[in-house]
Amino acid sequence: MSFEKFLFYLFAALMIGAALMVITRRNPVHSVLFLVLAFFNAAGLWMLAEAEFLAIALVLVYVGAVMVLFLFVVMMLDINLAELRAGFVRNMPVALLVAVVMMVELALVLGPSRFGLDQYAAPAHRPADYSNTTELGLALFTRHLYAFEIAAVILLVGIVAAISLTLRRRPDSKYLDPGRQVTVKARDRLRVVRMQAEERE
Amino acid sequence: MNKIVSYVRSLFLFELLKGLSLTGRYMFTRPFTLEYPEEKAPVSPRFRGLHALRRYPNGEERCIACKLCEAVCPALAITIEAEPREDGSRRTTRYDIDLFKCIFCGFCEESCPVDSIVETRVYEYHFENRGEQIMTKDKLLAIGDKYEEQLAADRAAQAAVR
Amino acid sequence: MMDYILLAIVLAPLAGSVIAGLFRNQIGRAGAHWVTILGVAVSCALSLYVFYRYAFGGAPVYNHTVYTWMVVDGLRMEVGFLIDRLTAMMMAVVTFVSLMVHIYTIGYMAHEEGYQRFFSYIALFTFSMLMLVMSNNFMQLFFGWEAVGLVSYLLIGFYFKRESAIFANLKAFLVNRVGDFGFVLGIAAVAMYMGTLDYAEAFARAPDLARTTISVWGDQAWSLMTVICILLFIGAMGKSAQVPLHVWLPDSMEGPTPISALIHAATMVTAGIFMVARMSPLYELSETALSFVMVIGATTAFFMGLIGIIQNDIKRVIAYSTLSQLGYMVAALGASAYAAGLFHLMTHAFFKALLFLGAGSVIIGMHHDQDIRNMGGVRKYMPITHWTFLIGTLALIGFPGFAGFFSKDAIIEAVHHSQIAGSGYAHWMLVAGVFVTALYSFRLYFIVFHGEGPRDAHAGEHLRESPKVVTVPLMLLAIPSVVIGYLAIGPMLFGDYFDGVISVAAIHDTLGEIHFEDAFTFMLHGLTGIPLYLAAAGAFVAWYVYMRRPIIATDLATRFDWLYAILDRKYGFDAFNQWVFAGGARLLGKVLWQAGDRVIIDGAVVNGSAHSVGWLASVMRYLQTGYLYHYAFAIIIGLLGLLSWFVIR
Amino acid sequence: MIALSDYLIVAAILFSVSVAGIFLNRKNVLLLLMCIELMLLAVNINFIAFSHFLGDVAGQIFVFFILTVAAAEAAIGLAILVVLFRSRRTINVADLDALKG
Amino acid sequence: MESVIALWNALPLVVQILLKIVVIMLPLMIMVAYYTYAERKVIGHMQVRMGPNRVGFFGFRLLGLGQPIADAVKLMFKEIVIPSGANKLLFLIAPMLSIAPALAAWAVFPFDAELALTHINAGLLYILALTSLGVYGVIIAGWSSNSKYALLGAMRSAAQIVAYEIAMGFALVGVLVAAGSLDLRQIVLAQQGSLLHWFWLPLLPLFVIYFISGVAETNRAPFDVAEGESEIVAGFHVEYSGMTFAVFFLAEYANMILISALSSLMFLGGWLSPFQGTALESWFDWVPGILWLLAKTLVFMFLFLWFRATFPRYRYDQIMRLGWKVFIPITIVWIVVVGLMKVYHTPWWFN
Repeated sequence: MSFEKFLFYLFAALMIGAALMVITRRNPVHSVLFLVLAFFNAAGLWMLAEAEFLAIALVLVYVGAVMVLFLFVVMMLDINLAELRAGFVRNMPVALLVAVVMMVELALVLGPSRFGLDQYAAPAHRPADYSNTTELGLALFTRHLYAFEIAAVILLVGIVAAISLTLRRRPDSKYLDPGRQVTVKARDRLRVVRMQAEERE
Repeated sequence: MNKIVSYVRSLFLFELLKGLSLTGRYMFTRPFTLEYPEEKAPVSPRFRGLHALRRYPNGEERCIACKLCEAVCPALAITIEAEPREDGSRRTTRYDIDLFKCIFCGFCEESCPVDSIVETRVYEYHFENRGEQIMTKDKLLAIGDKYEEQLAADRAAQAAVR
Repeated sequence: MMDYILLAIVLAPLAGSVIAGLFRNQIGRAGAHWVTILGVAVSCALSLYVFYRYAFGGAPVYNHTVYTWMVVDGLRMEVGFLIDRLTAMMMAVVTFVSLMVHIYTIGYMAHEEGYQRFFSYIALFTFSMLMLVMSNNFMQLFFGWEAVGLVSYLLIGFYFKRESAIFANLKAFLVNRVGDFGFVLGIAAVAMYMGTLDYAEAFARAPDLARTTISVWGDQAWSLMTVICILLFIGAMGKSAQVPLHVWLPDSMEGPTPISALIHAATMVTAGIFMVARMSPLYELSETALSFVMVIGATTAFFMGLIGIIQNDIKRVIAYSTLSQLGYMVAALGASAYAAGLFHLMTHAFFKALLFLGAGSVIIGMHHDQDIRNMGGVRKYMPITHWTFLIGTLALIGFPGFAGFFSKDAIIEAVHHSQIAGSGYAHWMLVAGVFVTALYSFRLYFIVFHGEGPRDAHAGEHLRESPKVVTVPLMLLAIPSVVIGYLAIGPMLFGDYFDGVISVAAIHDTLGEIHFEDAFTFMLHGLTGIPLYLAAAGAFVAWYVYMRRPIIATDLATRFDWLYAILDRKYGFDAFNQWVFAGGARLLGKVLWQAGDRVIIDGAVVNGSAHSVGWLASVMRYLQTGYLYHYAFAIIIGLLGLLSWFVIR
Repeated sequence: MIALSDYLIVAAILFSVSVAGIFLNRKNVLLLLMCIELMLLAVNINFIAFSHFLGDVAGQIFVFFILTVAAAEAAIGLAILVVLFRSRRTINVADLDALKG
Repeated sequence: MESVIALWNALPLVVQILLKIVVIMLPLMIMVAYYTYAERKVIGHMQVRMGPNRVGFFGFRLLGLGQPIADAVKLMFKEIVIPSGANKLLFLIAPMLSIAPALAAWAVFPFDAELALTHINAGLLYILALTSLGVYGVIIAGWSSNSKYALLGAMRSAAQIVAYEIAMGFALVGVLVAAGSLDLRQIVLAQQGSLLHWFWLPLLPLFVIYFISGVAETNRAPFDVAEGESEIVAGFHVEYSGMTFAVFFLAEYANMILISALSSLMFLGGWLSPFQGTALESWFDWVPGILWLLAKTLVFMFLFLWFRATFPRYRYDQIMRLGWKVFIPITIVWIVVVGLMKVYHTPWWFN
């Protein structure tokens, strides 16, 4: 077993294990953290498949941002865990059955007989000066430019949607604007009125 | 126009730079620090430090157990018990000040008709065991004896304004 | 240089219109009339300059395309200008009358709502009319044609809160649609058989097609030229209000008076005349079409004049007079005396505008009461209006020396010389029309300006001369009404003014047969003709019947009540249209509504599909639990199925 | 050497696990979202593996876009979740049956 | 010398790697320790005090240089209190999660043209990914403490870090556009020429924003609402004590050093001599590049302290406003500007 193969199995096993933990943990915070672990291992797998940029991007985007968001929401919401767990045991047999059947079928379809090494030989290792980032960038900004721009628009829409969904206007909140307080001048507020002196009665 | 100017100002962080230059300047001024155990700041004659009970020059304790200090103490730190002595004069049998309660306001000193309870200039004291913070009559008298000279001098010096 | 001048002529009114229309609240009332008048004045000045260059400077014909809108299968749709003497004359007339009307409107509309809107419309009208007369292709002609129709529609319905105005503008619109339908078909025929929309090219190809026949329906062979010309003339009938498409014009008097003057007397209605004259190379190829034109024109000229005699609305009298005069022009066209038609068009433009504006002036004085029975003796209160109106009336009836005399006499002479079918009928109709014209004109003149004071004494107190902005245009228009005929008859009718513009086949050259030395002798010759005496008789009868013995009028009306009824119902055109077309359309609509809409569309298509969807949904509803995970499970089960199929396969 | 089928089967297992997760935690929207993320991850692994073995960078491009869209999806999903929780004080899927016909 | 190299080569790989790590970590830890000391000293002087000056070595006071050592010893021997109801495992892992990225980032950091632990060609991306992980330590610490204050602090901190990470990332995008590479070494080499060739000039807004975002990322004053002593006591690490607290402390300072070092690397030419391209260049040939790097880093580190001494704390909504509405738009605009400069080969930087 080569070192590479060892790494592959290590990452794969950890990832699957983490995924199992994700779906079985009682506490959603643990689930999220295991999900993070799964993503890390997936990134490792991608490294093995020589997709360095995406591996790092996965960590950057998913672990660094999306999962933080998840964690944030999980922590913020006061969730009734017991209620959500109801039916966990009852659903177990069905879930197991479906999962196992699906796994077996997928394994049959995707197994070594169709996608083994003799069908698809492992590609040679890239030379050291090969830059995955460069190649990805070249493909992204030339052939897939429109798709790239659409993705950008989708992200923008995502931002707008997320903000508009959660934005709450609080008309009752009162606050001062120190900037305006500082810039105000006496003549803006004070008006000197010259008045005729009154006679004494 | 005013808005634009202030916007440009904020964009170039003028205010922040001003603040930075101020702290930067002060960094190179001489520190005012007194290196305390070695150097000490002068203490006012009116300083309200550790308490003491004074005696008359003939050795008789001044306190007559009038309990004015106990009454006036806002922190309820003073506890006084009194009985007539054999010679018939009223004297305290117990005079405790709980220094954890005391707020060093000086009201006791003000209220005392005989200048018995006073606050000294002493501010360096410490306790090592539970219960030590209760200044008993004996301890207070001992302190008074120890600093009587200075106490008397301070009182004399301040006599005109008291 | 010429490009810019022409563009400026067209665009200056448009700019004024746009500014006055879109920024009416910003520029205010005064701003609106200043900007539009400025636009039209620029246009008028430049038009006069162009006219000068063409009429006296002998400038060459200008025919250029300014802008190509699109090219479809070789058919070019362009915006271009064709400027020759005909166009130059039309431009001058249109812009001059328009300018007069603009100025007049300041006074007439002074206290009306929608002041800015009105100015915007009339400036837009000027633009449209200029586009129409200046075009060098059928496409642009059609644009201008429809644009003036639109403005006419808008202006007739200017008082859109008045129900009768709404009806009138709808009527005008619908009747014009009928005409325009023919017109479009004519243009389509031109495009189809000549393959071009450009005048010059079309005219050049026309002689080759003179013998071509087509079968419109059945096996009957129709001369292509006849079909095209008649179709185009149907358009002209709509726009120039010839029988039987004339019904909209009297009703169009619902619009403000300046509009009646501008559009329904002087300019727009002459579009048909102009168009036929412009198309003279085509019409000359079809004698049938010419006959048709002449008969229609002569019929209109006489019978519409008759109706004018019994009308009591001051504007309607003039409107019927307009119809009648348009009939004269059309008859002239039919007699191939295009120049005479155009000459009458020009003179008529001036004196009819004058009459309308004079009527408007009276209406202002009468506080917008238009019934002549309430008027009378206005002469004393409104001297300027009276004198100018009298000039207009004399010009209209053809008093020797006045503009109308020359043009109308020339037409009658030309028709008299014409040899084509129907010319005899036409000649008598026109001659009789002279008498009728004088009768209704002087009836109007006498009733309004002479006799007892206003029936409502109260009105008399306030009756006074109109302001300067009203009277000045009147005076300005009165001048050409007097002199233009004398000045222009020589060059226009018998000179070379229209050489190269209007083509007349030698056998049709009716004008050429008229003996003409100079205008004065022509006038002296006119003194010996029947028409003059008929006119004088008409005027006398009018004086006698309506001034001297008013009882005769009512007596005649009761004695010949059947005739009166016929005239009062305008020969039943309206009733006929109402009953046949409107009723038929309503019936058709009802049938379609009941059978097509309610049963088929509503019942079967809309409700039917809705019901079937509802039924389907009531079945499908059981699949729709609303629980997210049920859908997810469905997806997963589906995926499993798909996978199983893959595995088993 | 690692075969393509190895990657694919790992992804398949991951996918099955996430499907099981959907069944197990069908009441918890949060976990459903996480399971969807896992599914997408499995899909992405497939893409990367194919891209690697076929020597075509397009697979990675696709992963790139999936990441983008999934990030947007997660953000919007969580936003909806938060709004939901704000109004209903629960994230139980069984309570969310407004779609019911 | 040869014998040393031979000895080195004779060592097993694992030992070699460990030694390398030690060589990097040890000075770093010492720097962190003395950074805390420097902070107290500098702020003291700015407030016209003296700062720590007692603890010395062997009876000599030595300006209080022994202070950090004493602090460390004290913290090491203090009890680690685990609050009741806390999630014990996460509670203990959190500080490590916090410090690990700060240290791991140094793995790809080039100290000189050839001097780096590893050299990967997507170094910038790696560093971005690692710095984005720092938030986990904070957020898990806050949650696992089972304390309201801690949770509030963690929430604030997480939102703040995520927000500023975007601006920071955009600033770095500007850098990589300018340098045309993700490789940290290439980024420095792209700045070769002179003081004016460094990226701080063409990327001035990005430079400022990067550094300010760095300050916010590390939760330092004036962006230290996550600690917010006045409102939430000490934020996410209220419940921490002893060594666990020390690790958070270390992480914060290590992060500050990292940000400073990265700023100098990406905007001030890293190890390049400031006299490059001037007449003085040859005079300073003998100075090793790492010293220049150190000097630049120290400048930034000093700035951190200076800021803390000068600025009052931002209000939370102001922080968010600054991050989302000011920094991100400015960075986006400037990226476009940089792109244009790059496309049109603006001298002197991009020709």
